[in-house]
Amino acid sequence: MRNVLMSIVFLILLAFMLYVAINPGDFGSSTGEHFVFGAPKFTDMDNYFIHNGQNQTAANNIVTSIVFDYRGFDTLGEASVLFTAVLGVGVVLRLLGGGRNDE
Amino acid sequence: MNPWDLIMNNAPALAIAIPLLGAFVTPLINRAGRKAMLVWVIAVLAFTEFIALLLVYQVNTYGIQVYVFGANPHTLTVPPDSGGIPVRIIFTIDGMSAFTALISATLGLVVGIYSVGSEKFQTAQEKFFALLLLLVVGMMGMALTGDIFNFFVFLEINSLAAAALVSYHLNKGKAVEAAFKYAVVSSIGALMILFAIAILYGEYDALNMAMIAQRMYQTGFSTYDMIAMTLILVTLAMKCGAVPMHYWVPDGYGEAPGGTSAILVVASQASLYGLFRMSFTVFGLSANTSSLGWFMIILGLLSMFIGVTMAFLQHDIKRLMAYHAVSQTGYMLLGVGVGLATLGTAAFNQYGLYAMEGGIFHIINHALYKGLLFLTAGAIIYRVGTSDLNKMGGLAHSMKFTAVFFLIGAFAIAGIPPFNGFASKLMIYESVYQLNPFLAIVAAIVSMLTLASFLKVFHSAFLGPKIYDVKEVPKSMLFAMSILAFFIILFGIFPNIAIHYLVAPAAHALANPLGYITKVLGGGA
Amino acid sequence: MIFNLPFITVIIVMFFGFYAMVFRRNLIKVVIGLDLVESAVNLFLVSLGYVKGGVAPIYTSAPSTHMVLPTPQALTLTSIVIGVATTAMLLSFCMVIYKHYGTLDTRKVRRLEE
Amino acid sequence: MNPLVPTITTPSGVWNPLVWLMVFLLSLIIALIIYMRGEKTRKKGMQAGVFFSGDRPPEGMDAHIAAHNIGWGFMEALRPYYRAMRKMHTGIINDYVGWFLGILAVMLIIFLFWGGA
Repeated sequence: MRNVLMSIVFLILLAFMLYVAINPGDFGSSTGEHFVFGAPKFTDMDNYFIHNGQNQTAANNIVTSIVFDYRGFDTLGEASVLFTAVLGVGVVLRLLGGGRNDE
Repeated sequence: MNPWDLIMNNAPALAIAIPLLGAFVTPLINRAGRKAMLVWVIAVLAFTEFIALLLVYQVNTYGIQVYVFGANPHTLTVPPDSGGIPVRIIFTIDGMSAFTALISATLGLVVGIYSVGSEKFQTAQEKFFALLLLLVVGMMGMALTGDIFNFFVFLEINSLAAAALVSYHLNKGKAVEAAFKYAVVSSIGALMILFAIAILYGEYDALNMAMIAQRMYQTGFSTYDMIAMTLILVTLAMKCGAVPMHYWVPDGYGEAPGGTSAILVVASQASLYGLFRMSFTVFGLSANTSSLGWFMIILGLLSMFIGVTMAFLQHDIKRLMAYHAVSQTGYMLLGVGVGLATLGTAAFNQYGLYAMEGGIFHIINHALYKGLLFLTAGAIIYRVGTSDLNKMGGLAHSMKFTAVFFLIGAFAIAGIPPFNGFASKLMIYESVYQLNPFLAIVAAIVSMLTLASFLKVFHSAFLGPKIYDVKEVPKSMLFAMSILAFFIILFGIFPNIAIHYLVAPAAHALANPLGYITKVLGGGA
Repeated sequence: MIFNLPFITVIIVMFFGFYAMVFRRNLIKVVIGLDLVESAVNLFLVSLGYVKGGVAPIYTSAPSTHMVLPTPQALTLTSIVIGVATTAMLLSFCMVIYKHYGTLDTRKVRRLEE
Repeated sequence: MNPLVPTITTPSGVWNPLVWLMVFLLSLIIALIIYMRGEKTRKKGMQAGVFFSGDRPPEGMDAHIAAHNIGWGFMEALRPYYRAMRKMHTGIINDYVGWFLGILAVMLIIFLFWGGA
């Protein structure tokens, strides 16, 4: 029972995801093709980075200029996630003292 | 520039920076002793609360605030040479963001004060408090950010910190099991959100919520948008604990240490904020808001009913309250769902906006009274040492203050006037029945069942003969509970204080996605 | 259609991950499934930025042709680190669960039901 | 709107907690008056054994109705519902993920037909 239901769920999801991947053209709207590998439709934000990244951040590698400048705040968040995970591992693997809720 | 201007101008960044810095430094300060660490943590949480209040003040006075990281000046959302695209990470604070940030900071402060007493005998307390601060960072970040990838990053901070907090009392492995389940479920959800972000990025080459909403509005709602929308909305519905994806809620809340369940409630409400933000601001202009609204309403009805009936079955006090948290989340989904279902029609001004105000008011009320209830449950477990209701009894003989606080919380959650739960439930009942009377009937029945279930808890834990010879809990825990009890009574007797300063700006901000987009993109929409 | 082969690979890897998470009865394998899904999402993200004939977005002394989009690469970097953090935490949870329960079977790691 | 005025006006009604509080206090005072008019010479502790036909009353946990006995009738009446619910809440992590993916699939189909504007 469970396996049958989950198989149906998997088939539905697979159909939708393959739709994203294969992209037989969009029905119901005039937007045309978005997901052709190697030909993104809009590129203006990235073009801004490519054209101004070297001037504004003095980095030859544009990815560096994004990671550490334009989207540097994400990198701070990423460091926080790492710190959180370290604390989490430290919490579960710690030595327990004479607390009353643990043995 | 004097310090006051510096704080005023950089309040959105400080709301993240203060608790984050506090979290990083907490293990270091612990070297100077436990007392110094506790003072530091409480000071950091209090300052965060101050910043959150400042944000509410700024939003109420000056309208929507934007803060661009790394730009000069910090309100320059769109660089003049970029052709109208925001390139940096933007914090956008409107009424709803400030509202959620204020709740997060408040509950963070209260739980911090409470945990001073309740975690006194544990080891690795500096890790506990650092995780608490990181959880506050995650919630604040989710509430304030206007960038969709940044939202994902803070969602991950939120889920990882919450999972680590759940595992803090290992409890013979049971707490770790709960934390594992919570972490797996929220990680797969976060990955689905990342997948949706990738789809939206591939389609529009933008990561700013306002920019995505604008381009989606201009190019029309495609099937890819539909898939991304479903991934995001279902995941956030799961993260806020809607039935039938609520299974992690009783595990996580039930096993979390002491009062930490109270802040996990707010962590779920940050996801609820995300759900509202995405459905109103990002997809609200292009998608069919009526069907999105009914999606929320049906999830809300299911959550309300299944949550409250499953709570009847429980004999663990915190699991019981966790199921009630699921059930109360249903009210918020119902209220805001009715608002979303009627958005853009004449009915919206007639009753939809009131339903939204009721749902949003219920968020802060739920945070207050469910926070108080979880704190009293933590107090009982702290003294009695078991969370099994079958083994409790007669605690009102010795823990009088806890009993009174529990009663206040129980009356508030059951919607007994004049406590705050009644005010928001009234607003929900009186507006949703105009859409469909059935909704109000279910909501009222669930409210009665809630009262019955909390009478059961009150009877079995506090009434009866004196079985345990225990003392009242430490003063810091009582103080934390009394803060929440004070606000419950205040918002019950003067509901307009909350409605006027917090709820109505939040509801109006959600209902006006064009204002949000215009503020970020400078009149481009 | 055949040009979308990277996207199809993404979907296949993702469904291997889903399969492991839903049908495998071992906690470690559930974590492996999660990592597969994550790799799939990262692959999807990084393949979105490809522009036909583009080079890596680094300015060198070589004559610069047009570049692939740099943002997805930056996002993927962030996402990979987050994934590592999540996996580390989940695996340490598995360790503690094994220590206390003596099993990693998901059907037995269910002291919290109802 | 003055935030210190406690009246909420909803689309179909008005609610003022202060009026409610006053009515509540008034009824409390009336009840207190009736209570004060009662017999003052009664002694405490004399009536205890009546319910137990002279037996020694139970003590401690035996005198207390434990949690799982409360609401028994409600759960008994809804037994088929609760059986289904217990079956649903398995506590297995695979099922948690499975439910999530299931709802995702259902919502994808629903939003495919009714999601667009």
